[in-house]
Formats: sequence, structure tokens, C-alpha cells
Amino acid sequence: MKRPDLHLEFRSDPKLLSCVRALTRRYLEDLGVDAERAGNVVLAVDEACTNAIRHSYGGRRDRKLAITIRPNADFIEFELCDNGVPARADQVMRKELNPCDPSNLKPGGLGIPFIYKAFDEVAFVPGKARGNRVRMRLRRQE
Amino acid sequence: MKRPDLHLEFRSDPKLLSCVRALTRRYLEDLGVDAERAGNVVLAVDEACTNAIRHSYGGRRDRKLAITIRPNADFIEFELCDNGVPARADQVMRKELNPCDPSNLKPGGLGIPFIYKAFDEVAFVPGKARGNRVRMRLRRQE
Amino acid sequence: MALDIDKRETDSSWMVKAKGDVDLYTSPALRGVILKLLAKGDKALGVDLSEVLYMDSSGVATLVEGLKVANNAKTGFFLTAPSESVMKVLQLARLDAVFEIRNSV
Amino acid sequence: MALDIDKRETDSSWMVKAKGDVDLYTSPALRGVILKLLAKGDKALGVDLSEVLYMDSSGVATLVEGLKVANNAKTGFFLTAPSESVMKVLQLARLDAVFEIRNSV
Ligand SMILES: Nc1ncnc2c1ncn2[C@@H]1O[C@H](COP(=O)(O)OP(=O)(O)O)[C@@H](O)[C@H]1O
Ligand SMILES: Nc1ncnc2c1ncn2[C@@H]1O[C@H](COP(=O)(O)OP(=O)(O)O)[C@@H](O)[C@H]1O
Repeated sequence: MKRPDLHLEFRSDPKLLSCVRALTRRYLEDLGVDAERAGNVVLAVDEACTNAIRHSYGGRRDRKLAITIRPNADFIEFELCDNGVPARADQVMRKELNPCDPSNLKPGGLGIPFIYKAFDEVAFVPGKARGNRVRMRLRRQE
Repeated sequence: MKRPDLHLEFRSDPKLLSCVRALTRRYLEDLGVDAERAGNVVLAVDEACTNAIRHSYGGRRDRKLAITIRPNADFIEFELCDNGVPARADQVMRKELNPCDPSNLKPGGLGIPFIYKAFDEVAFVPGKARGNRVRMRLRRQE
Repeated sequence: MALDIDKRETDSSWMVKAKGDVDLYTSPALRGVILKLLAKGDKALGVDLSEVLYMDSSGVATLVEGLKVANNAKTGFFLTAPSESVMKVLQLARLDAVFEIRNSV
Repeated sequence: MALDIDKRETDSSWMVKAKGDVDLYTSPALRGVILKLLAKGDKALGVDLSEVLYMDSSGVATLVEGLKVANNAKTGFFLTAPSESVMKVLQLARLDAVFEIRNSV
């Protein structure tokens, strides 16, 4: 397999998410991805990281996260890996949002829908004993 | 040793340098490093990468480069690693620039001086058989 | 990236203005300010989002929580002049019709 | 990051305007345009750097090479309205006194 373009390992500290976004945004801009799609992808990558910090690592800031960015002829693939608690498959399934009912406001539950919205293909691969891989693919349009 | 904040591995392709700069710049901004110092550091990191691509890897675009960013109480350390041809110690020594003599213009030779100018401590550690580590430290001023 | 948060009192409301990115790192501070002002319960609360250039789901959750608390207390809660990217996230979240959105500051 | 390069002819000179970052990836294209226009040898060459927000040593080397070629051919060579960050790099390189720098475009 060809060497990935970028592989970023970062500490599971929310403070570092702005760096992850800056890298992701610049990479997409350089590829000529239009601003609307790029904005959705930056958000979705951030949400995947946020979930890993909160749910896989229970908020611990000293663990390792890694994002690998690999382009091929058809897709740009982002893969996020953690070593924490595996996600339950039923909680990370494709979910679409309906207009919110004002009498039933819930703060939360947006990350997974944002991820499926931004990407053309999404696969959550929980590890057997521990860890998660989230594979997110954006179809190239150039 | 504490886990580094960021560790970015990237393909030795000049096209990816803008991503390295975006990441470096955002990291420094988030730490509150002032714009002038941050600009010098972004340039110096870029020059170290440029040298690795040109000199260590002879312009090959499919090799691996890695930058590790580690903060401690006194410094922010950037370490660039490659697996290519080790640099000759006499070529990467501290060098300061004098005002250029207009009758003796030379295109080149700026990267090493820019690196020593931006950072408070610089160490080039050529590998025995192959590879280079360039350790560049910025003293914290906060 | 640090988030600047300013408070300002007008005749009819408290205005909280955030500047910067609202994400998992910065939203707890915004949440704190919003909940504290709502706890006074004396005036409507407006959140000025004109200089928020990025907001993620934790920022949205913070606003939803503020709205819930305000609704329960029968206090007004509105957003002012959200930037284009904030509007996009509210639309993605299907929440753009739930908030009262005022255009000018 | 792509570099946009525009050419324009005036009565007295060729103007090359670069927009974007000039680095190891983009400087070869700028070098090509500069050397090709200098090879014509008919007019002075100006490089408009007002919209270059980042330049590294490979960009500086490109400008130095252009100046050398122009000097040898006794053609004029000047830089126009360099952005603040370009000026900083030229100063770092101790080359700010070597180039003719014009302020307006
Ligand atoms: N990386 C992860 N590891 C473990 N569980 C996860 C992970 N990502 C998502 N989940 C589960 O999926 C649920 C839905 O996630 P999301 O839509 O982002 O909403 P929220 O995080 O606000 O609950 C989470 O509550 C969590 O139970
Ligand atoms: N990573 C490296 N690997 C091998 N040699 C290097 C490396 N970095 C610098 N050098 C040597 O140091 C010299 C000076 O570098 P520099 O000041 O950046 O100028 P330039 O790259 O324009 O020659 C180079 O010409 C090269 O011989």
C-alpha cells in the first residue's frame, strides 16, 4: 500500500483539536475540495476525535489518538484510531436527524449524524478487546 | 517521558509542506507565541523539511518524514526525523548572514541560518549509517 | 484556540459574546457563563455568535442546554447574528427553527 | 497550496504577480515564468509580491536568481509591494537592500 500523505498522532487533549482541524482544513483546501464539503469534513473529523476523547478514553487527556489521511484515485480516506473502550455497534450506526421537536430538546447525539452526513462511506470497526477504528471516506470530485 | 503533544508523519512531497506549516502555526498561536516569533518558527520548520526532502532524500517524494512537537516547562521542542543521507556536520553548523554583497549574489544557503535564527537551541544529529534528527527548541516566554 | 467571552448588560437582556472556536475544549467555559446568567433569572439572555467562526456539536449542545434551562424558567433565550459557519451547523443539526435568531447586534 | 501566477505587460515592463504561498512546491513555477520573460530581454521585469503571504528560502533563491540573470543581461528587475511577511524574509536573508523595491502596484 502506498505511503499515506499524512499520519498525525496526538495526545487526547481537547486543546489539540484546533490543530487537527487546521491540518485537515489545509489538506482539503490544497486538494481543491469546495468550502462547503471541506467544512463538513473538518467538523466530522473533529466529532470523531471528540467522541474518542469522551467515550473511548472517558475524558483522559494523556492517551494517544492517530489520524491517517490516505488519498487514492476515488477517495480521500481519513482513519481515526484509538486504544480505548470499543464502541457498541448499535450506537454508532448511520443516523439521520429530523427537525428537532422544541418540546423535546436533547443536548447531544449530534456527532454520529454529522460524521455520516459529511462522508460518502463510514465504517466503525471496534477492536475485539479494545480500541476503535473509524474509517471515513470522501469521494473525489475533481 | 511524557507523550508528545503532536507527532506528524508525512510523505516527503513538497506539496504537503503547507499542511506542516498550518499545523505548526496553529499550535504556536494556541500557545500564545507572538506572531513574529511564530512566523520565524514556521519558516524554520519548513526549511528543515525542505532540506530533508532535497538533501537527505535527493528530492524523492515517497519517503517518510516525521515531526514531533513536545512542550516542557522551559521549551517547546520540534524534532524532525528522516531516514535519508546523513548531513555533514560542517554544513549544518550555526551560520549567521551578513548583508549580501550585490556583486556576489548566491541563490541558496539560507535554510540553515533561518533555522538557527528562529530557535534558541538547535542540534543536528546525523545518524551513523543513515538518517538525521534535527532538534529545535524554542524557549517559552509566557 | 482560546475562546474570548464577554458579558454585557442591556435594559432588556444579558448579552454574551463569544469570539473564537467553540469546541470540546472551549464550550465548557461558554456553558458556565450561560448557566450562571440564566440562574439569575432576571433578564432574557442573548448569545452573540457573530465572531464564532467554528462551532462543533459540543457548542450546539451548550446552546440547546441554555435554551432548555431558559424555557423551564420562562426566560427569553436568543442567538444574535450567527456567522455563516455557525448557521450551517445549526442547520445540519436541524435546530435552526428551534432557536430565536436575531440578525443585528 | 497552489500559487496563482499572472503576467501583464505595461509600456515599460513585464509584471508577474504571484498569489499564494511561495515554497519548495510552488517556486519552480514562478522561476519558470521569471526566467522565460527575462530571456526575451526586451523589458524590465517586476514581480508583484503584494499577495504572497508566505515565502521560504526557495522563493528567495528564485528572486535572487532572477536578479542575477537580469543584472547580467543589463535588464531592470524589481519587486513590487511585498507583503509584510515577504519583507521579513528578505530582511532575515539580509537581502532587502539588494533588491529594488517599489511600493505601489
Ligand atoms: N469513539 C467512541 N467510543 C465509544 N463509544 C462511542 C464512540 N463514539 C460514539 N460512541 C457512542 O455513540 C453515542 C452517540 O455519539 P454522538 O452521536 O457523537 O453523541 P454524543 O457523543 O453527544 O452522545 C455516544 O453517546 C457513545 O455511546
Ligand atoms: N537534511 C539534510 N541532509 C543532508 N544535508 C543537509 C541537510 N540539510 C542541510 N544540508 C547541507 O547543508 C547545506 C546548507 O543548507 P541550507 O543553508 O539550507 O542551503 P541550501 O539548501 O540552499 O544549500 C546544504 O547545501 C546541504 O549540503
